[in-house]
Amino acid sequence: MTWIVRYVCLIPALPMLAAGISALLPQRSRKPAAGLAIVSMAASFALALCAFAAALSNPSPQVFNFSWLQFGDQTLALGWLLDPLTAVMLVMVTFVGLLIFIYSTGYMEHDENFTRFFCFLALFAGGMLGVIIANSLLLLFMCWEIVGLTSYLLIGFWYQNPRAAAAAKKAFITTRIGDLGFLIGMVWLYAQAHTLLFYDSGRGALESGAVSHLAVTTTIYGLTLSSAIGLLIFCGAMGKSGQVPLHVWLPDAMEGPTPVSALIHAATMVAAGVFLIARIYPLMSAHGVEVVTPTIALQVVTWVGAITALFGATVAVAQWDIKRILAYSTVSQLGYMMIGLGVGGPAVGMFHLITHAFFKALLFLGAGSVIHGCSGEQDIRRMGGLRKYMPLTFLTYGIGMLALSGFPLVVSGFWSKDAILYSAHHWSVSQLPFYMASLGALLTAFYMTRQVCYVFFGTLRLPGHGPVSHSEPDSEDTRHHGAGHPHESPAVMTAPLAILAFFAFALGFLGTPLWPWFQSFLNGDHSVAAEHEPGLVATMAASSVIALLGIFLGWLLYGRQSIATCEAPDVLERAQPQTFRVLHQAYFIDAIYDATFVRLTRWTAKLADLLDRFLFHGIVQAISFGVLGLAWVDSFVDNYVVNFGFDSSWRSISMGGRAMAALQGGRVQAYLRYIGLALVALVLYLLWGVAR
Amino acid sequence: MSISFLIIAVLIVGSTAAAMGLRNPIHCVLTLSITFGGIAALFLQLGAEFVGLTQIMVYVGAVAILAVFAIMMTQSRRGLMLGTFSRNALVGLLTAVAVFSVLGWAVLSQPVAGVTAAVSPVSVQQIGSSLMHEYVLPLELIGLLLTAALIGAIVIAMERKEDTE
Amino acid sequence: MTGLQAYLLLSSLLFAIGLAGALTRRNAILVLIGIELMLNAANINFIAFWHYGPATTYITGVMFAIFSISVAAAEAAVGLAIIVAAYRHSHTIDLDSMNSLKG
Amino acid sequence: MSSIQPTYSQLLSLAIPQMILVGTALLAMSIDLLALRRATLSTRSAATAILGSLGCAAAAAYIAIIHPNGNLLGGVLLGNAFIQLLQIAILALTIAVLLLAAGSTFTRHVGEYVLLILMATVGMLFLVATQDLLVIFVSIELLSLSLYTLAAFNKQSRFSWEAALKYFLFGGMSAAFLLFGFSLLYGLSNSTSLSEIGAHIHGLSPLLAIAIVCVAVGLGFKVAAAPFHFWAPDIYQAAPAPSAAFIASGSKVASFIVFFQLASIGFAGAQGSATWGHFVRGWIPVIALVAALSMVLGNFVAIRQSSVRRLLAYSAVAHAGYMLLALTAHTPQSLAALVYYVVTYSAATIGAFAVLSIVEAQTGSDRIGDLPGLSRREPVLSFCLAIFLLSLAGIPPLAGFFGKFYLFVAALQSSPESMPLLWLVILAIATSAVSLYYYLRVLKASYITTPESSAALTSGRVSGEEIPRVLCVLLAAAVVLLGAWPSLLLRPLLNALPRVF
Repeated sequence: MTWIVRYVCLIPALPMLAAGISALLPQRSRKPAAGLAIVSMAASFALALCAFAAALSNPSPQVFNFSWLQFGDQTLALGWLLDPLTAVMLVMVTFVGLLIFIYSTGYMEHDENFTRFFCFLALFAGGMLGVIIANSLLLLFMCWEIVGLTSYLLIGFWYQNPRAAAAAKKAFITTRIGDLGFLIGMVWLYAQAHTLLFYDSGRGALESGAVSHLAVTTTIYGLTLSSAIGLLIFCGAMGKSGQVPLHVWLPDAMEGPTPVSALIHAATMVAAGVFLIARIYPLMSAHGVEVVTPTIALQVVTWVGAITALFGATVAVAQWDIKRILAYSTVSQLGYMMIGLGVGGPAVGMFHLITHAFFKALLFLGAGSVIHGCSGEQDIRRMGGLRKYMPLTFLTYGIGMLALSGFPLVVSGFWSKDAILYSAHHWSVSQLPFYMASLGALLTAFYMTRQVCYVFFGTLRLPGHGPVSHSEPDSEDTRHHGAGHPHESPAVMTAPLAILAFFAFALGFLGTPLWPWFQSFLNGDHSVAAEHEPGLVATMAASSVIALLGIFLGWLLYGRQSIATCEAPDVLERAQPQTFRVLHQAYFIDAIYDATFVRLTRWTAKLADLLDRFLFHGIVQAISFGVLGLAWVDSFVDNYVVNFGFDSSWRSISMGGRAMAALQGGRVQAYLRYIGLALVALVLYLLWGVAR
Repeated sequence: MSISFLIIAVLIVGSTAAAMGLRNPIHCVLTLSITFGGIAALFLQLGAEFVGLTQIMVYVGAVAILAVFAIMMTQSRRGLMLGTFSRNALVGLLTAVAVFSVLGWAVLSQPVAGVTAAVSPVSVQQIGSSLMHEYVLPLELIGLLLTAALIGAIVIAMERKEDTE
Repeated sequence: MTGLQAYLLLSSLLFAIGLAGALTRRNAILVLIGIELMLNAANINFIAFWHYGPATTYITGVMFAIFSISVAAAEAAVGLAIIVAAYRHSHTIDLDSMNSLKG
Repeated sequence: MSSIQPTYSQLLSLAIPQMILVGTALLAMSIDLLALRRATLSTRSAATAILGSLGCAAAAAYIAIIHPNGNLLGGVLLGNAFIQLLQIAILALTIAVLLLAAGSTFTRHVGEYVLLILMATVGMLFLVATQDLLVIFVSIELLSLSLYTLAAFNKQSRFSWEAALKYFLFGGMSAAFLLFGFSLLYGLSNSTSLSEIGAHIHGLSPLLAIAIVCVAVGLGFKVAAAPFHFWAPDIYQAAPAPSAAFIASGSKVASFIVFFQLASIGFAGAQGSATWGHFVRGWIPVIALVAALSMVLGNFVAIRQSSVRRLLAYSAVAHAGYMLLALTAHTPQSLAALVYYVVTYSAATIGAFAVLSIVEAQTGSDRIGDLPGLSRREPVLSFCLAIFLLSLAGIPPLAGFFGKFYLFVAALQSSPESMPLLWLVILAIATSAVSLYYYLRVLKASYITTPESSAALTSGRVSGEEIPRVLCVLLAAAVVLLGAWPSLLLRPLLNALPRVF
């Protein structure tokens, strides 16, 4: 199966080819464009499966390098590689991508720029796959830029919406800030290691020779060279993966079409940063002369990840927009992946990446289905009770929500998050990231429950003829259904949901502590053996409790608030199921017990209610105030400090541009003056101290 | 430093200042001719007779005359007399003063004595033979340059009906 | 002050006066003349350096001056042509009023 | 200049390409004046431009086949593999400009127009082949005077005049500074040969400082580096498209090469250093400061432009800053990187101007706000424009990216231990990150935004634009090809280099 290594390059090439062809197609040829993109993606998926099989049989990195050009006395080589990391990512991206492509044919059905959309989407997929197979930091960077470019185009796809245009700009600029570090790190690495290949039969930048050289050389502040370069490259990863403080673009990016959010801003592109760190892990973890188990670079990764995880989770609590909740949750989950990389190595981080890709894509597509069904409504306050209208969406969304919350034992999210928490608990530097991650996990379960309660439970609060706040382009579609009830989405959209839901369940079993197949595959050893490590069960129990507690709290809080606002008959059932059930049974089953049991039950109910209202409610209220307060502060910081700082610095750049443009006032003699002044300034600079 | 140098220097500086400061452009060009003549005298004094003569022929004989023509052509139509100095002229003047201070400071602070050997005036024959030997390439280039400048100037200044509709 | 320094100082002054004229006059022709004066200042340098140089048999400085005079003449011709043609178009050679291109 | 007698045959063998060009120029003008009197304007311009490009091709073929080698009078005129390569590159760019001019109808003097372009090319060919101050000065003036005239060729446009006048005054003053600097260099070394000057300079003296700055002014003007760039936006905007493209391309190649030689050979004794925090006075920190200013100013002002041509002008200022980075490194590798960069940059710029000239012929405007609809109306053209702009922005895998990449690596490798230019490289990378934004604005306008009126969607073809169209496609192909296989240009460059240093 070694032939596949040579042809791995076809996997990104096929979607790119499809993009190229559909760029030349006229706008009206919708079916060919979509068909081309889907067929190319399916072919890539098939190839990715072959590659996966090849990686299974030979887990050591297999490379195909070729000398690309001679530069001075050095050769610059490019190439691609196949190792477990690549194989896993390839399968994930092609598979999720394929599903999202199919879903998009339904979602974008009415968009007039349908053809261009698929062109961009295919180009994006090609770039992303290129990032994955690259065996050279340079090639990776090239594809990375293509990914960034298409992301910009796709976020701003509905450019008529000024917020979308602004979001595209913001995403672009923010990620470029990160890429700046990346590029500097890359040039530095090249200047030091004289190669940008990752693996090159012993001579690559990630192999022992170069790494050990980089790890013993120290630069400023006692940082080893490998850590310094690693941290610079990590800047790029921070930008792409939305780590604090470069996360600002990610929530805004939700202005793009929902399939884009699912593909780019949930499953693949944002994961590219995590993937990059996993790829250069040998560099990040290289020991210097004195062995510090977690290197500085990995410590930074962990701390940034921990802050991001907690930050994203708290902000998500205070959001109303269904996609923004998911966006902040993505930020938070990316933080988890970084923690996983920092404390547990690539396997831990990547496992969460893979499981997250599936269930977050599921959630986004589910949200897209909801938005589609509600004619473009995105505010969860104006939804409610949708589970009746959209049962399939509800079911799959619920699975996604459980996976994200880390519902114990059955869903994939539990296992991957558990692995991170376990590793964090045993981190030798500090316990704090563990506690931050735990608190984040609690909040994750909490806000997801809240969201589901709002969207799917209760009564329909969708205003019948209310203004459509979001400028979905399918306005004709809106007019068709706007006045009526929400409707279930077509099969072309729900089928991908079901498939993703299946994987949101099933994937977890690839990486349980009892059978850590995924971890051993990624680490390259085939000893599929259960590891019985100390404290494993305790951590599992703790994370179960956390998840359950979060769900419980969410239910408790948001169930109650809805009672007050809605007069629908089934409110009670939703708000207080136990009480209701007791009442219901008493009322319904037997009138004989009426005099005794009903009275008793009523008293019980009243007591429970009182307890609830004054004691329990107080506690919950306190917690909720705490959480909401924290969320508000974070949100404030995000909106007025980070975002504002970003916006105002952009504005000041623009102002600086205007000020400098004012030099060009149109009068030639003013220009001539600048020559004279420049001469004086430069000569004075040169002569200061010389002419004595 | 000889007396003759001082006289020529004062003449040059005075006439240049007048050329750059007088209101009437025609007067400016006339005083400018004095400057060019003074510079030619300086060249003669330094032993570069041919350069001095060239200077007079080219600058006084051609450039100054051209400038006078240009001034007359550009001032007749509306009888408009331009304001002499541009806005922010003071800034320009200060810039020039700053440039001069820097240049002067540099000249005075570097001891460039030079060799005061016996000056052998350069002969026209010497120049002619150099032009045909060491300087044949620049000579060709100058020829091309003058051709290009001539054709360019003619094309630009040529007045045709269809050009200025 | 040596003899050479005196010449250099004179050329610097000429250069600065030419510059001052080019920076302050509104009439484009006089700005061009200021530039010509600056070129002349450089010529004084060439001749002075040649005169005080180690061997006057090498006539590099003289030749450079001759060539630069020719170049300056060509430049004046082109410049005056541009100015005259611009005047024909916009009926002004006032540099202060030529500011439609900016930003 | 030494007193060795030149052999005319040697001069002849080295200058034959230039002679071919002069002959072609005169032939083109006389044919235009005599034979084509009754032909239509577009026929005349196509015929003369094609004749001119044939002349350039002949000259390039001569260089490629004969490989004129030699050294006349210790550096007055040189011929070696590197110079041959540069001359071929300049001739290729000139051919591109001539083909762009083939479709133009802005002037009736097409023969003279072609003649002046070829004369300027002769100046460039001499400029890259000499290491003598006198020849450098006269060649620069030949180039400049031709360019002033070329910029003023559009007699219909008032803006064209204004821009040309400003360009001329600015250029004349820069030439005065340059000549003043040259006179001081001559005085310091009593020679006009760059190597002689380099041998006479030991350390920084006040007069040398002035000479260095004057040279920086004069050549900074030619390469449009800030703060000597003020002419560029006006010329780019208002000059006829072929003139502007010519000023932005071939002229830059020649000017950068001569700048590099002057600095690295002529000022070798007063290098200084631009290490952050440890500046040592010399020419390197001067160039570094100019480079830094150019990068910042060019990129930031470009953000605010609404005219694509002005945007290109400010981005040219920024690119000049990047290229000056190669000067501060002044190693053979950085020279190779500089040549690669400036040639690919020029190709992309000519291409962008070609697209713009066709668009302007159709819509009469080059404003970003008037671009929407281009991708539907002219899919091929807008695709070419995308390639040119993305190459300028440095998006892989186009030529512009590798130009930047080599340049930065070469700058860092000039002394790998201390990396004195790291700050400048970081600044370059940071500002080029900004640059992508304004290039994308143009692309977004042409690709994504839908036009206000449907009139922008109907193709309004103008006659005489077939040749520029072909040119666009060819240049786009070249940009892609040089990006995907940089060795095409880099290998011969690097093979030629050791003979220079």
